[in-house]
Amino acid sequence: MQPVEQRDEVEMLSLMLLIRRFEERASQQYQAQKIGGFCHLYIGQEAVVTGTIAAVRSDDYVITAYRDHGHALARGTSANACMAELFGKETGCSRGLGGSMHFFDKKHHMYGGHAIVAAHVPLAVGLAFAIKYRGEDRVTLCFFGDGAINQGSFHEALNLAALYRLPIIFICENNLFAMGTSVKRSTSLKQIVDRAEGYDIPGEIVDGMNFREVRDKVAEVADSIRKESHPAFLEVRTYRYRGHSMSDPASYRTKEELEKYRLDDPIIRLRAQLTREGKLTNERFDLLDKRAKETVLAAVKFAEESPELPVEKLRDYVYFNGAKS
Amino acid sequence: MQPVEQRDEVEMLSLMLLIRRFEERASQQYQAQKIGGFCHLYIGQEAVVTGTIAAVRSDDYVITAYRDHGHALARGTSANACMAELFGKETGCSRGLGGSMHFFDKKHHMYGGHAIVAAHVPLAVGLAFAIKYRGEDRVTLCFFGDGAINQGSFHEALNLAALYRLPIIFICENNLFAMGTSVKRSTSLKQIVDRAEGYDIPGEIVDGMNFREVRDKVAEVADSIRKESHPAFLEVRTYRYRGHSMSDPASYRTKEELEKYRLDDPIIRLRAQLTREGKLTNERFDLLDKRAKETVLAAVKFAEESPELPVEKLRDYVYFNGAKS
Amino acid sequence: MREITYRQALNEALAEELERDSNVFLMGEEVAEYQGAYKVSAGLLQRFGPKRIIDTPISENGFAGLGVGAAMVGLRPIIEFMTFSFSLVAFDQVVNNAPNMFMMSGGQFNIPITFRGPNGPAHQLGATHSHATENFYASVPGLKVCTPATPRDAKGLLKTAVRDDNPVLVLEAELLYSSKGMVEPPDEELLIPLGKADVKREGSDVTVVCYAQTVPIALKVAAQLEEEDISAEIVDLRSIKPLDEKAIFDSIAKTHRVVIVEQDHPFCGVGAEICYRIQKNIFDELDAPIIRVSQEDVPMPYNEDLEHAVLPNAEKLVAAVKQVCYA
Amino acid sequence: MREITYRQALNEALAEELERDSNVFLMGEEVAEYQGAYKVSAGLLQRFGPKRIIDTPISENGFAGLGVGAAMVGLRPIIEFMTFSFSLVAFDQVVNNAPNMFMMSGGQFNIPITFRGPNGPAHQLGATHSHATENFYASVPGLKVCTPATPRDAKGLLKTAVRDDNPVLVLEAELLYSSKGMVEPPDEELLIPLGKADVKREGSDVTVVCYAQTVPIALKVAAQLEEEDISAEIVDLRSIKPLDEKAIFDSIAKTHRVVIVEQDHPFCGVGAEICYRIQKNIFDELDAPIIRVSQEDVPMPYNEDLEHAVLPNAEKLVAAVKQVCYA
Ligand SMILES: Cc1ncc(C[n+]2csc(CCOP(=O)(O)OP(=O)(O)O)c2C)c(N)n1
Ligand SMILES: Cc1ncc(C[n+]2csc(CCOP(=O)(O)OP(=O)(O)O)c2C)c(N)n1
Ligand SMILES: [Mg+2]
Ligand SMILES: [Mg+2]
Repeated sequence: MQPVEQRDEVEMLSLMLLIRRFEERASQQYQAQKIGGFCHLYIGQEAVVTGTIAAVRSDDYVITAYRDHGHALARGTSANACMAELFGKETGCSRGLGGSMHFFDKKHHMYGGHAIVAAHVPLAVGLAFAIKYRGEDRVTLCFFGDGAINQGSFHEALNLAALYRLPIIFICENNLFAMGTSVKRSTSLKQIVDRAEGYDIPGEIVDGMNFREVRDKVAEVADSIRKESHPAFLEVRTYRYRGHSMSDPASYRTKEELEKYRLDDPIIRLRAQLTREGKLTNERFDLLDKRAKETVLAAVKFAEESPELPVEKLRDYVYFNGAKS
Repeated sequence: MQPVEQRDEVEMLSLMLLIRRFEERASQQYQAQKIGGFCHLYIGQEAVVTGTIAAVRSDDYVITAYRDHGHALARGTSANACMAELFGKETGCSRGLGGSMHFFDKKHHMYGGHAIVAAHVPLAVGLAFAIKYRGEDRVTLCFFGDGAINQGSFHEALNLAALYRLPIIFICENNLFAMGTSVKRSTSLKQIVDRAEGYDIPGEIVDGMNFREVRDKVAEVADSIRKESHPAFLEVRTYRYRGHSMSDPASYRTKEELEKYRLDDPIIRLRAQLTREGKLTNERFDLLDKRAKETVLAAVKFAEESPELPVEKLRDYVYFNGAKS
Repeated sequence: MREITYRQALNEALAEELERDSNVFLMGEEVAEYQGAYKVSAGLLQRFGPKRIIDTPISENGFAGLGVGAAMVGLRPIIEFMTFSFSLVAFDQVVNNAPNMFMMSGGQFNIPITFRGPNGPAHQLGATHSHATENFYASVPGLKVCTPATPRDAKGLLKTAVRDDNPVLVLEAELLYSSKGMVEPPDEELLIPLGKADVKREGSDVTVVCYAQTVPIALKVAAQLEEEDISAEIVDLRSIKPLDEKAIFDSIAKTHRVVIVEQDHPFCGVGAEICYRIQKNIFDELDAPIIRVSQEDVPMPYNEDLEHAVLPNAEKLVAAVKQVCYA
Repeated sequence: MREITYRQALNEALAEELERDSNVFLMGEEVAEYQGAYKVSAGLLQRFGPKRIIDTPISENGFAGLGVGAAMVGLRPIIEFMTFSFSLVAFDQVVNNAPNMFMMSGGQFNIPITFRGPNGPAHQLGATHSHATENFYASVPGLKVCTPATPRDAKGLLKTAVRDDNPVLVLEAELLYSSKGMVEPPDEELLIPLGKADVKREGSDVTVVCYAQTVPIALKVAAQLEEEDISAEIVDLRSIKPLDEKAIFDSIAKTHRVVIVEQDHPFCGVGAEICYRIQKNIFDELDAPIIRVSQEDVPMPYNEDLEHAVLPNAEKLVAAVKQVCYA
């Protein structure tokens, strides 16, 4: 069984910074109308995907919904490829054909970027099915929101994963809202994790604002899955600072609530932990942040200057004819 | 709150006999090719619907899947109208347009007869929604099979019913098989009733071969719902003696298993209870059985002699133009 | 008459029907507290309360079916799909339960339900979010489908749909929500019948059949063509099913040339059906083959220029009109 | 060549592809232990084992999506729908995920999946169980759709579908499962390309375009018409998408008259698309309007006579042919 290489925490902190700064730029570029369609930002939730990635192998399968910028960046997709995708350029991670909601990166085992709520959960089960079919010891990491758990596809997928005992971690990023609908208005349960019981899938609640807790919990579960294939469910409690999408003022929640979570910011929290332990100086942090900002600025420039896919080439992306990918 | 009139047990026994004899005739007429399409018999499960009907009001809403002959008969649809429907005649409960899988009877609050597995569960929730919307104290009785609980529509419907606290009893007729698939091969749970927990819906297991247990449990639950609207779930354990449909030899189960359940036959059981208590003589039973057989034979004659809907009239059944129903 | 937006027109239609009939209720994602994802239901929760304006979880199949069940016992649900791209997860309820119930029950249960929401490509939403579903739904017996292009039609058709005793789909055009047009004052009852097309512009040289998002394109093109002395008659279908054959045939009897501009995919699209009916019924009236302008037969790309290239647009329509005129 | 049934032909195709490529697996309801609801997969569990022949719960949306996901990483799933009427609950996975993935991912993820099962009305199954889905699926960019009518075509098309690197729907005809026909011996590799029609009978007076369940009807009618000195050419499409335009045009260039007989609903049916392409491309070849014979535009009734009246049938086809011939 191939070991999970230890990821340096400072490196992971810079990854969270990169995601944060990337999203801030994306927001700004969206307002400047360089980015079209829907755009959903991950700000506030960085520790969920970063903690998960820090705990798994680079060849494990990752799949998520439409709030996917952070997942691609965490997986190793370059800021250039991500920003170029938002700009609709041929150099984008989906050649400018997918857009914000449809980030894909085969090389880094990022299987999307899916915009129909919960419709990717059966796909994730298919990825896990393939792992078991081939007798591999990979794990599939399936991210989805709290709003996804009331879709039929979620239900059918969890039952199938449990029935076939597939290697998959269902990671519910519970940020308390599905657009303007709070969990208590969407789900007939005190806590989301209880739904896993209905499929006999082990479930746990994780503090999604705490990088280390996410990492350690995912590591523990993934390890158990690699030893003997089975599904698991994690309700990861987190919060999105911004509106649902760029067009949402988020007037359904109070400033106070938002402020409460900001104090618990995952970046501030890991920074504090590392500083306290003498693993990080303020100078180093400022440098990392400066680097993140530069990387993202460079990505904007890259996206700006990148070409678009020529119209004549579009037809090559309808049916695969053996030539590509 | 309108009281539930007590239904005489001997009357209910005759109802079970009627269903049993009706299905036997239907089977025979199917082999004689008087009946087309798919035909699913209810033999062995009679106590489930009979016990339920004995516990509720005639204006409560009943809806079920395609194994629906017993439900219509129990609701009060005449054997004539049921047999005529199987024969595809205009005198049938659905004018010969629905067939075995699509029995409807508005007058008796029988809302079908639905052939897409679990697709009627959301309809049932809609019936319950209407009850609450109008402030009535009716209850919706939604029957479905063990195979239905892994469909997305089942999941979405239960969450909605729980969220809106609708007056509905989800009655899972667990006859251990969905076609050739046993429950343990379809569902990742030790017992089906546990799935209700995933929606915070109270659930119980009921012996579906015991008329009295079904009746008393449904009465208790329905009563609590009429007092204060809420959904409930009953896993009713039963068994179908015949194959899934007329074309299924049921070779996936053993003779022994079948015999085991036959010994527990719901009709024999209620008959024994009543006889022991001196409420029923053998003569009376034989008379009731004779009547049931006669009624069904008469129904066959009625169906035979009934006319079919003329082709010219078919177009009247595509769009409602205010003229009909 | 006063000028209001397509969005306001829909909002008025909803309010008036909710006011008129207590059996009418509106249900969908974010329709109540959020005031509608596209604000079509703005103010309705405040006015009619949570019993009649109902937010749902993300469970389209579930609440579409809930609506059909409620309709079986006489309620008149208005089910909003945030967009019809999401109706695909509720497809079975919409095409199997709603339209079949009346036939299957031998006429006992008609289903007075309205399914509504934005349909068709909006702007750069990508392949999963850009579905034009009119040809799917129009092909299903028992359903009715309308596709308003103006505020007036939007109000009049939606009100008619809610009063219809059968399942009706009101396919709105997101890109037109903010467009304005003249509509009768609120105190005047505005009902536009299903199955009646509307000649949005008279012309003599060529008939352009259009609907929904393609109507403004057609009108723009007609104005442009006038300068080149081509007089185009613009026939807005308004309803796809029932289809107003007569309006189409009457126009072609005048022009003898026709282009159909549709927002769906080409293969088995709405235009194909119209083409079949034209050539079958008035074959000899045609002086040139019928040409359709539709989406290209490719999944919708995100990139703006590529999306434009895939969509039906003014340039393509102009070219098509010239082709049939100079054929 | 030897004579086998359509069912055996499909079974051979499955066995051969499972044998050839270990990435191929078959999944669906009752496909394994029960040997298939219609016995198409008989013997496969015994031969290939439970790892590759997999029974599922009644969760079409779930296992259709599972197949698409498995295909993203290179497996080649064959997903059986017990009937395509049940594919409607999996509609979103089939029309949104399978065909859009390749475009949305910028060409990174093609989906080599086969969806198969009986499609179209069988016998007295009623409105919910009689769906002909070919026009739905053919209208979706990124999907391919074939509709075999003979054992030979069934085997050759299914094998080709499994080897195709894109999502392909093999719409089988339940009513033909027991029909027999000559097929190459098992040791001869039989692959029939998608998008190639087959002239099942040569003729000179009229072209009858058909597919799936309407092919035997068309052949029967052709024999009958011969006695009345009408020589009908029977063009079996075999694939709906890609569509073999050339075969259709070539035949019409000979006959100048055409009837399309299809098993789906009339509104936006397959025949409408074919009609559009004919009149657009070879308008002047037509000596009479194109006529279609399809289902009536009503939900399928259970009653046998009424069902017969709703379905396309020989009487209707004969009448249509005479109409175009004497037009
Ligand atoms: C089937 C479907 N219905 C509705 C939508 C519209 N929609 C997009 S995101 C969203 C809310 C999802 O919330 P959640 O799952 O909690 O994820 P989050 O946005 O919080 O990350 C909705 C309703 C959709 N994309 N797909
Ligand atoms: C969506 C859907 N998938 C598959 C079928 C085919 N089918 C009809 S009944 C059945 C088994 C259902 O079993 P269960 O729910 O236990 O009911 P029972 O037959 O035991 O009464 C199946 C798979 C269907 N009708 N609908
Ligand atoms: Mg959320
Ligand atoms: Mg069962």
